[in-house]
Amino acid sequence: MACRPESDVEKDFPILSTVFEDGRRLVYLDSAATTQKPKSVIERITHFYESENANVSRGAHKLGAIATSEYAKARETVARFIGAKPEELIFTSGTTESINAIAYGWGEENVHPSDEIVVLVSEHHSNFIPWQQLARKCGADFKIVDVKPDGTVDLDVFRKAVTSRTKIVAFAHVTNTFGVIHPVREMIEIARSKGAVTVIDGAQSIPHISTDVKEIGMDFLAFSGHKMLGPMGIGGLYISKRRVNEMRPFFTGGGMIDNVEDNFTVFAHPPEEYEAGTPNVAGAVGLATAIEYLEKLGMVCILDSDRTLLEYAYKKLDKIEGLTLYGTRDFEKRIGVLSFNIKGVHPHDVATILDAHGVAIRSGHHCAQPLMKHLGIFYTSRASFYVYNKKEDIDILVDAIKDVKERFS
Amino acid sequence: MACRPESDVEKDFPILSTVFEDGRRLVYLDSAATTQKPKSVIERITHFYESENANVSRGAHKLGAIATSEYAKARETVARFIGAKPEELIFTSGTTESINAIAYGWGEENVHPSDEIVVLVSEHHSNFIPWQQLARKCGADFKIVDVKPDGTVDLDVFRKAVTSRTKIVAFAHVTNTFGVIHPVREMIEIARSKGAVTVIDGAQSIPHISTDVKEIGMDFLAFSGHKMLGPMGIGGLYISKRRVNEMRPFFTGGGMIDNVEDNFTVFAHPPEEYEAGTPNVAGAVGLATAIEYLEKLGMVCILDSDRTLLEYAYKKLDKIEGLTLYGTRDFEKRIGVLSFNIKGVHPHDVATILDAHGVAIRSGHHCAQPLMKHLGIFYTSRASFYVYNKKEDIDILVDAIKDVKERFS
Amino acid sequence: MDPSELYAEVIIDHQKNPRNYGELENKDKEVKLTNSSCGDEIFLQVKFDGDRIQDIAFYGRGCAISTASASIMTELVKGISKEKAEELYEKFVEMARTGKAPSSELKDARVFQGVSKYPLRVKCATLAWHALEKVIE
Amino acid sequence: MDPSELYAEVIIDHQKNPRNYGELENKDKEVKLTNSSCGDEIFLQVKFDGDRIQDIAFYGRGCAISTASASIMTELVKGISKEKAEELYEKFVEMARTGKAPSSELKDARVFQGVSKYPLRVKCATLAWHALEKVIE
Ligand SMILES: Cc1ncc(COP(=O)(O)O)c(C=O)c1O
Ligand SMILES: Cc1ncc(COP(=O)(O)O)c(C=O)c1O
Repeated sequence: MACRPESDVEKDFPILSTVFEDGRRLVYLDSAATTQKPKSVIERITHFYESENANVSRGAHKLGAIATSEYAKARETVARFIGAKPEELIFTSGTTESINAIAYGWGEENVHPSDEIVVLVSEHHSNFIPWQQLARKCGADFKIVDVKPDGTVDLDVFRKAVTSRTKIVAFAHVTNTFGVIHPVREMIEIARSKGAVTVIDGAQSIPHISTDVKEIGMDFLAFSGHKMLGPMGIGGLYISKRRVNEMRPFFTGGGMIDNVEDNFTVFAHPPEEYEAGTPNVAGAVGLATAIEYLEKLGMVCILDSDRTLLEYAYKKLDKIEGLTLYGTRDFEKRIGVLSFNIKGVHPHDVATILDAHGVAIRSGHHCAQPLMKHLGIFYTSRASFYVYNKKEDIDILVDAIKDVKERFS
Repeated sequence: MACRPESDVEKDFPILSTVFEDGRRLVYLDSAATTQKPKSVIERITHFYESENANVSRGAHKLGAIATSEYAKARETVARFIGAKPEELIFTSGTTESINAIAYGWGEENVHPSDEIVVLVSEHHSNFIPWQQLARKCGADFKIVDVKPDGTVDLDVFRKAVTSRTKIVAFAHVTNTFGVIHPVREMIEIARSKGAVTVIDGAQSIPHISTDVKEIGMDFLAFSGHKMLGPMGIGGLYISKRRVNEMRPFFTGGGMIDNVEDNFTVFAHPPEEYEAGTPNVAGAVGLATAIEYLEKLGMVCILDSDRTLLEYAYKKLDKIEGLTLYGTRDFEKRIGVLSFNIKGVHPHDVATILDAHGVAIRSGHHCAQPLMKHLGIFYTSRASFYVYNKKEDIDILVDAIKDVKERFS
Repeated sequence: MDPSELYAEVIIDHQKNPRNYGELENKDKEVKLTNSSCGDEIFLQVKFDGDRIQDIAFYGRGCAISTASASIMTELVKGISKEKAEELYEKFVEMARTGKAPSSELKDARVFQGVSKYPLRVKCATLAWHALEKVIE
Repeated sequence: MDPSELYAEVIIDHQKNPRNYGELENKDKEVKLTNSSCGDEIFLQVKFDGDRIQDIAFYGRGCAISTASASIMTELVKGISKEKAEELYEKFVEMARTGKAPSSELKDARVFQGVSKYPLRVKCATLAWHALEKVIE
């Protein structure tokens, strides 16, 4: 399949035509935090509110029927995108809620004192704190597996960490700090061989890497719509069939019951069982539209573009002295995330000066304090790429980095 | 203040110009389920995604600064609307999440065996099941207070039900089934006199009744954006200052920490402490825009219009034989919700035939099975009004109801 | 949409005077099905004569659509073989879901062809048929 | 926006050679403040002579903005009365938040007038001043 030229993709994103007061254009390199939205997604939301808006199910009117069927179609689209069945896909507000839902809904039911919960030191706080807190509450051991200085996992170290006492292994398929792709298949194989349940944080992987949950064999997968061109306030949680009976609904309320008696409630079947309250229908249909857009671009093209830009950036940045680039140099194990530090310059100053150049990056601990502490750094600056970025963006980034160096030299 | 003529308001809502294939126009009478959105709200969301979209806080770039400040402004608007301080207002995905957050975050920390949790039998499942489940988990008593056949509470019965063992009293300010307004001040006074914490389900009250949390004196208040002209996937949770220190964060993850160590986490201060993960910024600014729209209409005008339509409907419907109208006839204690049954006709048939007339109503148990069972009915049909409805809508509703009767006579 | 399309006279008639309503004196089997979207329920009882449905009856709580559909269904399948009933079941469900022109074998049950336009009511029309499928399986 | 507006030479200079950096030999009081949005911290030590700030020093971890601001602040308030320092504190915070033309009393600290255009960096510029307010209160 031929990939679309990068300059062509950019045009689909209204915000990317932003020009600031000083005449500089916006160079958006903060997609690992949140992505911009194509026209089609924005218009889909507008269309929903202008022509289809209603609460789902149980309503016997036409708008209700439309909203219900659009919501069902959205679930099919999102489920298909990750290789799941529709009833295995729960809509949540995002990765953080998805992971908490597993920690409460599966974790509290199944984790006992002296069990172990294993995470990587490189996890995002959203895939770290919920497990840390669950372990404390259940009296389980919370085991943090180190990663190598280049951000990759040492499979031998990981293998030793997972034991027959391990109940849950939770890790990100792709890290948000350095964009490192972990060997998810091998790691899940190791976890499963010890009987542990696997929770995959897909916040950074689902937007960039074609994923088939059945083939990979995970038990749970969490992801966010806003990191894959979709709206804010919507996300997904895949619960494999083999785990769904070991859970209890985490949120209770309207829309998830069969029958409510005074002292007990009979819950409905999944997915409804795990979606209490009025769902975010506009969010779900917006996310489905985002997925259709991604599929049209082609997930292979997206990862290709990531790597082309990353290699291009490395080539240019390698020539600049005093720059530390984080993460493995095996670009096959990377998505389009570039983490760096400039000697003697605080990352917050880097970000501010880049911003003055129109370049939007992020600096800080990236919600990954354990990794930062492990590596003995406090922060990094992070530029992250997505479908709408092009080589010219990298050129502007590199020039801006040079400007930072000059100012502080 | 002069109220805007009803026909004028309708024009602000694009979906209300819907005309079906058969030439009938949409008569939307299902606002208690979810409300339609004015142009200004839809446009605000579009504007956010086209010009302001970024993740909040920590970002040092211009878009991040805009998104952060718009999010903060939205919090101020929503907080002001209910008389709270910004730091007392947590954004959630809606009423259901808000109530669950209290049940887990406050309830699990403070409810002990032999404590009591008191609710009304008329509660929506979202304000019933979470307490039922909490009581089971904590070994507390779950006490359900009956209401009168007209849906109102008997204060003497309520007073007797609340004892010194009562830890939590949870009830809706306004019921979604019959639109009955409970005497919230008196009930809170009774609960507080026994030392109980009060949780108010404001899903139906906040959209219709000007509310000041300080004046009313509740501890917690939950509400949904989508029921007050705002987007789906956003809602509010008011946590009074005096309770915030008795809670622990319910969701953990990014954005709500001060410091993460291997085995413990120091959480940030409210409101951030209770908002883990990327917030729904587009939802929050959309909700703030909805509130600005409501304030321009005037909350007094909204409740006035509710009652005008309700009285008008009652006058017409009272003349039709075989109709049961639910709820007190003291219209001062009602919002624009009309629940009814037609003798010998199943409510689902009523809704379908009304739908064929273009009239969107809801029928079923309205997520209030305990009330339905208590009253010995299975379902009702429910027409619910909001700012965009007019007398002509009631005329069409009444004609459609007459048609139902004829068909089944 | 004209409500008369769905609420045809024959439906109103069956709703008011449901055929085969009540309990059998000596049933071989009974199933209960609930319509999860509204909580309505149907109890279906049959008496077999070898492979043939000798007698059939239903009772329960339901709307006009589900009551009339149950009534018409029992008329259709009383006296026929399980195999034939299974065939009708498949034809009915297909028609109710898609709105496609039904086989003439469905007789009066063809009145539900229009229900496909009311997606949330399809379950009402098919509930009794699903119960039938369960009771003969 | 021209980065030179915020990263003026005087700021870069103070960042590279912060004045009054380190610890006092005999401090009367020390406060530590953390910038919650990034985790950076400042330790501020003072030695009083009655109502006067006789000596002052700081150390910690921070960006150019916060380091330079701390450095300039210590130069400004060393030797003046608590009351006067409090006054400067209020003027500085007002200027940093609003971007309004500052009192000439702020001297070199006026270089932070432009920080109001970078709302997320205002905290960096004011951190040392907040520490000052705390240490003299
Ligand atoms: C009284 C009441 N409480 C709670 C809810 C639940 O609100 P949501 O579905 O927006 O979470 C509703 C609406 O369905 C309601 O009417
Ligand atoms: C790896 C990873 N996990 C989890 C999250 C949390 O996602 P969200 O904030 O959308 O809940 C993020 C993004 O911030 C992330 O990058």
